[in-house]
Amino acid sequence: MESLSNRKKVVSNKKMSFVESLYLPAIVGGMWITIKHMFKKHNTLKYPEQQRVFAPVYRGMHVLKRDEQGRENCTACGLCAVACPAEAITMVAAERQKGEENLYREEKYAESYEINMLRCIFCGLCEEACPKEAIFLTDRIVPTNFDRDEFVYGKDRLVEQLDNRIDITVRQNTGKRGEK
Amino acid sequence: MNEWLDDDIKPGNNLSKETIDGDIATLNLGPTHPATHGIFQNILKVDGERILSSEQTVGYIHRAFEKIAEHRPYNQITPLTDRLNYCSSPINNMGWHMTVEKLIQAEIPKKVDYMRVIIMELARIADHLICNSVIGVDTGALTGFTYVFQQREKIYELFEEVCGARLTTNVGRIGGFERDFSPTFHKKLKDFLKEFPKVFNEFDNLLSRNRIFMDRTINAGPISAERALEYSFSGPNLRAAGVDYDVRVMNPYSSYQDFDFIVPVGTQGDTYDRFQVRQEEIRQSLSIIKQALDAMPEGKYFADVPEFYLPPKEDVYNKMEALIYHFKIVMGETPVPVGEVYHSVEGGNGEVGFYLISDGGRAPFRLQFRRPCFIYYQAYPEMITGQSISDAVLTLSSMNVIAGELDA
Amino acid sequence: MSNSTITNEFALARLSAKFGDKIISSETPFDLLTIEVPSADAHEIIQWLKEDEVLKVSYLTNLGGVHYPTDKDREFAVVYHIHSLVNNFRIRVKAFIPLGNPAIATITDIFVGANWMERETFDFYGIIFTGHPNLKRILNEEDMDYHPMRKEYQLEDDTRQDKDNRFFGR
Amino acid sequence: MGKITDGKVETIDYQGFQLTTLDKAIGAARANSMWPLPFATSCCGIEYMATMGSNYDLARFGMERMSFSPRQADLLIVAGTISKKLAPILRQVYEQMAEPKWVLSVGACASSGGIFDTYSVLQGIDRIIPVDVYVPGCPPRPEQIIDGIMNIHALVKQESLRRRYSDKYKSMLNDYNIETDVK
Amino acid sequence: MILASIFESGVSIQFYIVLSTILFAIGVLGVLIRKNAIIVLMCVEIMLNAVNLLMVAFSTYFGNGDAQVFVFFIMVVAAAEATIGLSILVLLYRNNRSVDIGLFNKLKG
Amino acid sequence: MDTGLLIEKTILVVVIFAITLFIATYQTYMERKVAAWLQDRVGPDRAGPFGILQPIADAGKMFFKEDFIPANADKWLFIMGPGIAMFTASMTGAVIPWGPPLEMFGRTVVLQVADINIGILFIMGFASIGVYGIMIGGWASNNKFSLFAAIRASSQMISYELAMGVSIITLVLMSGSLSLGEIVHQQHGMNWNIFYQPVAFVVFFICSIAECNRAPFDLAECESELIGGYHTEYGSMKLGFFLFAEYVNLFISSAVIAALFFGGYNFPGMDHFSGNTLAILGTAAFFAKIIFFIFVIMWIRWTLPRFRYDQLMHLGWKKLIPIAMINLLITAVVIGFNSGWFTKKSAKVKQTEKSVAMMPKAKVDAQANYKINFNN
Amino acid sequence: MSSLEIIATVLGGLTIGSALMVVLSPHPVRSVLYLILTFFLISGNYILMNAQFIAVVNIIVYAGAIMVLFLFVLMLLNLSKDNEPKSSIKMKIAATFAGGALLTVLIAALKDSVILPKTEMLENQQGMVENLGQLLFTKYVLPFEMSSILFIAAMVGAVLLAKREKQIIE
Repeated sequence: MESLSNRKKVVSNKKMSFVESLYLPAIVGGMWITIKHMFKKHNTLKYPEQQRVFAPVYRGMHVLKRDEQGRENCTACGLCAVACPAEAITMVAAERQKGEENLYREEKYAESYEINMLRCIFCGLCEEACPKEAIFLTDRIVPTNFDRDEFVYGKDRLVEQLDNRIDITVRQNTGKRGEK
Repeated sequence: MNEWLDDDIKPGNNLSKETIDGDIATLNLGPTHPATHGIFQNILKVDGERILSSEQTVGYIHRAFEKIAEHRPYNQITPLTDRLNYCSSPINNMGWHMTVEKLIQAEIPKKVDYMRVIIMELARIADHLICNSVIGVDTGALTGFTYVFQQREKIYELFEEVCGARLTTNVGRIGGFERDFSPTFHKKLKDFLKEFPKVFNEFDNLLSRNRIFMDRTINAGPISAERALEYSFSGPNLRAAGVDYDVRVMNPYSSYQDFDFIVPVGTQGDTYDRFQVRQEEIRQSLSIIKQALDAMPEGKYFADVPEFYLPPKEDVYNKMEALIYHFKIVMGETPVPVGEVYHSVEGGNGEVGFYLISDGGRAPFRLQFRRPCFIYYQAYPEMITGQSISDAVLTLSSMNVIAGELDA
Repeated sequence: MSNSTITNEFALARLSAKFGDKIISSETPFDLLTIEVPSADAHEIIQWLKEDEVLKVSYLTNLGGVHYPTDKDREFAVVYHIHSLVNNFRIRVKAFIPLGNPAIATITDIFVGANWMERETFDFYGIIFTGHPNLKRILNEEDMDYHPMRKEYQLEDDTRQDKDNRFFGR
Repeated sequence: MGKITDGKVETIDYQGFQLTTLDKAIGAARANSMWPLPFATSCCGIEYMATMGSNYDLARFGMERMSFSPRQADLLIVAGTISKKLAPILRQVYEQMAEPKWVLSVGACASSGGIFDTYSVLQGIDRIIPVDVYVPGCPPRPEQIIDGIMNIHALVKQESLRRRYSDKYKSMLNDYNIETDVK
Repeated sequence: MILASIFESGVSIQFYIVLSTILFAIGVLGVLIRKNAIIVLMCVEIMLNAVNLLMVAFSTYFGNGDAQVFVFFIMVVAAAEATIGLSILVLLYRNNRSVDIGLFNKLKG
Repeated sequence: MDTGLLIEKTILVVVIFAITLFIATYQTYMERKVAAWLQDRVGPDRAGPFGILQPIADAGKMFFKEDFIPANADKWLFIMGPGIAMFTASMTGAVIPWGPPLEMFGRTVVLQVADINIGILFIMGFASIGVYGIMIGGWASNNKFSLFAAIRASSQMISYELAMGVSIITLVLMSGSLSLGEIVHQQHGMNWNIFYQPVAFVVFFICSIAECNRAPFDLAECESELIGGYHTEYGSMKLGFFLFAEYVNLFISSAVIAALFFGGYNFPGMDHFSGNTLAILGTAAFFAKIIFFIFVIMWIRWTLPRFRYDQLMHLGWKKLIPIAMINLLITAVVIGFNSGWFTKKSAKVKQTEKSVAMMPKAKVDAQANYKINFNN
Repeated sequence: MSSLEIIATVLGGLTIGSALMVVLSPHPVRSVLYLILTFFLISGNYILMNAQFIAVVNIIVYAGAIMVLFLFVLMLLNLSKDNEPKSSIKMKIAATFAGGALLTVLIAALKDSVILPKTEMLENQQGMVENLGQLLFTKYVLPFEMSSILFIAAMVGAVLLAKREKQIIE
């Protein structure tokens, strides 16, 4: 068949030279390559003992951010649930009562907020959809578990703890996101 | 041709009933067979080790992509395309983005094109590495597999640096990228470009001129160019048969016309050809990445399509217009032109096409994926007829049939 | 179609010269020549396209069905994307068939590769390809009693237990 | 090992048995020599391959010998989408495995169906076979897969040799309609 | 050698004669009652072995190696017979899908 | 029979069996570690320090796994298969001379269970019946893949035995003895057969890999084609026996290679030692050689792709057998030339000279040396 | 009876028993296995008679090669108990009588026919490799060579017989 692209090049050479047909040279060559690796340092991450640093933009377990004053950012607008292709997010909105200003930033807040981690595909669309910078994916991984019900993460496990803040500034700044 | 086979039984020859004499056994290759790992089923009729006929069953991981696509807004379809050919998800992602961009007639900055080229070629390398190293594993040489998988791991780290995921990348957005390449990415990419050729050559030396490997792969599962075209082969499998059809060259997208690369072809379309074509394509991809990196233009990493590309978070918080666009995009309420568009990209396994019919609604009215695996896998019985079981296994792995793409 | 040597107009003219009024309509959305043909003549036209010395549209890129539930007697469309590798020219052929008799001639005798694509279309839409050597379901189970891609069937089968639809507004 | 009752999953109490020294020794042996049967259908299978590779090296746990024959396998690793068409095969594989056996469900698709809430996909393999450990993620990182395996190890080490003969275990299998020939 | 002194202690040649005769008779019995041609071939091997046993016994008793050399030749013939016999059987099986010895009837004419 | 000898041999048998089992067990560990090192990995490291307890964990697990016999399998043969494999594998160790004689309790203990004068034939015999375990196991499983494996294994064994036998005969021609002990004796110091018969060594080495069913000749169990091959249906300890037999075979064939071609317990500079020191050093040298060959075979396994069935037959029948035959012919001619068969006096060569003449000169000296040493 | 006599008797009894099982076992594969056992026992008898070489060669040739062939053919043809051809009871009884008669006649004829020269037993070295080799290459060199020709003929014949003919029927 004539060339369609004018860039055709046959790359597969099936003719064996005499030396190649003797088996042994290639075998010895291959064994030489493998034995060289024997004296190289291994490349294994001994996982439970050693941990790899993930990329700052890694899409791992979610966090519901609080602002500097420790108030929850989420306003329960439901955009994340709509944006979720796996339909893994459910929430119940509630009105902020008087005296709760130190807890919730907006007038509305999520009374309950659940992510089904077994459904979640960690695509990051909820993070993008959130207009309030409330939900972020982090570089932590979701632990495994024995029980399917355990994977429905409520606010107790999603909202960041005040004494254990999760820094996502690197994530926000990597790739200069938002600079237009 | 295998010397122990009779001359009259060769692939492509349709066996008459009379040929099939006495000692026929039925062998069930799959679904739980190492070579098919749960997805394919081939019911083989064998005479000794010689395959007389084969009947395939597919659909074991049918996930109804096309149906889901009719129920999801455009931006939520990107994660779906990830899972088509999961070995090279970014190519599918970007193919989809380009399809939508074609529909909305967005103007894409050159920089986005070049970034896409880099990511797509990395994905192609990862895809071909898996395929070729698995050919190695199926011939029994496991070590090459572990060498190149360390490099593939590096590619995944690169993806992780760009988008935050390794395999199902969901990289890019309609209109561009969600963020620019970070300095870490550039550094890692440079390291990769320096280190990869060495390891890759080691892998090549381990297998490609080894007589045992050549004997195993040459003439295993061949298909002629004419038959391959009849079967609508595309990608490396078609090129192995000698037809230099490459979407990147024929219908350049994403500025592929700017890059200089050759289209490697084989001669007989057998396993060895497929292996070598993929090997050379990896080298070409490397060269394309280098060219793209050197000629990377300055500019924005997204197109000016406010109806589809999410505004930055600060603007959403501060500007009314941005907030409205944000809600509209997320809810999928931006107006989409009505129309039909077909766009194809050169995926890891061939022409990945997106046939999109839009009725202006939130979700596509119809989205059909042209899945190269699905199309060429039907030639498998013809390719292995008259071959031995070992050849059948090798042919399967060298065709690189990805179940996600096969069953959709 | 950047370096195509055959223009859409030329191809359409050639087609019209041969088949005349069998080309029901034609348009070129996004630079891709799209013709609509009667379902009875699709086979003949595709065969001619393949064998024509000038066009040589001999590579079947894609074959699929579309369901338009609201169009009376045009409920189903079978869409062929065919490609001339030599001329780098693509053409899309559409044939509409009614819900009452969703049958169209198979093109497996022209393109071997159409086999599974037609089976898939049958599986999804229930379109009967007459003359197909092995027209049975391919992706779904054999005993499935409906054709899931038709618009009237829903995506989910409601076996999912961990979702509360109230929260989704869908 | 979990079981479904009224759509809820409940876990068998592993602390119920007093472990003897033999139990502990055999538990440790089993934990360190789990031969996996990778039922790797889709994306997660590729990540499973990455886990097998040099960078994460399952061999450290004594798991590099893959048993594609169910008779020899101890751990069924279901990685990837299981469609309704594939479900009977998966179940058959599980039934063919010799006791003791464990199941690791890797990834969203296998565990719950993931994004594929469709007519063709099984919404979680725990509908047909009992699952011991779920690994979330789509696909999970190798770290997560190893994490799941470590959880399986913890389970195995706690398991009494007699558990497989217990009524609780049998009744759990009965809930899945799996016949057991353990006397 | 200790083993060589066995005959001194009384295992007589008669013992081996009887033994090999019985073996031979078993071989004959097998040829007569079995219809599977492969088994029949195997019974022929038993008969040959019975002869071998006797040969070796005589050779030992008369202190003459010639008989053992003959055993060697018998083995050669047995091996040749087995290969040819089996290939004929395979051929027969291919044509008739059976290894019934009765099928040899058809060989005539 | 002398009671002392009986006790001595019994102890020897037990010790050799124990060592065989131990080495076979730890070969699995070695295999895993070697594979890991060749592949930039760590290998087992969680079962005990450096994963040293890995084989024990495997054994413990398999022992307590459900013992399963497929419903439609031939029950007795199914059980017999692994047993036969194990038995034949461990029998061959009997004729291998493990070291120079040891002086103990006033007796000279020969470190060889039975120095029968047809030791090589004994090895050939047991090598040839080793295939029954695989064949019976594969057949009894009533599984098509197992049956394929059984058929593959049997034809492979028969084919490679021929070339193996011919290459051994070359050695027998040179040394003039069928006794393994004698052949090892003759390779005193560095006077190893590999220097005289490199071609025979290569052929024998390849054939012994094939007889062990090791990659690249592991067609009987190749995972990517036949799932588990002959042991697809086996689980628990029966599988353990099969795998164990494979490793015992590997150990024994490494030992035979070391004994036949690499001087067995002989090592350069052994004349400086005598008595028990020599015995211990010699045994150590022998085991070092064995472990080296085990390593090489593993190294090959993790490097090379495997053959296809027909290519395997092709290699065996059309390459190795002719090479071995030609080698045999050349050796015979050279030996004949050395002993003067082609000169005029050939007719008058006396019977006694013959056996001496059949050896190269260096060998004769070595033999003389050995006899002197031995008698001291 | 001395201990060695006991050994010989037991060995002989086992030999007869396993040979009988070859004939009586309904399962062809088991027949083969019993035959292998028989060969091992016969080899044991050879060793008792100090014919080491013949004993080992018996194992190598019969157990190692011929019986592998038999087993191979059985597996190749996939013969099992089910497709084993059956012979009638009448036939069996007749055959047993015939065999028994033959046995009686032979034993009667042979039982007292040999008179033993007892002295030569002690120094018996006839079974040793050297002596057999001497005989083979001097006195029996011609038959030896002839047997190798016979072997080659058998090999060629087997290959020719088993080679598959072209089977396409036009």
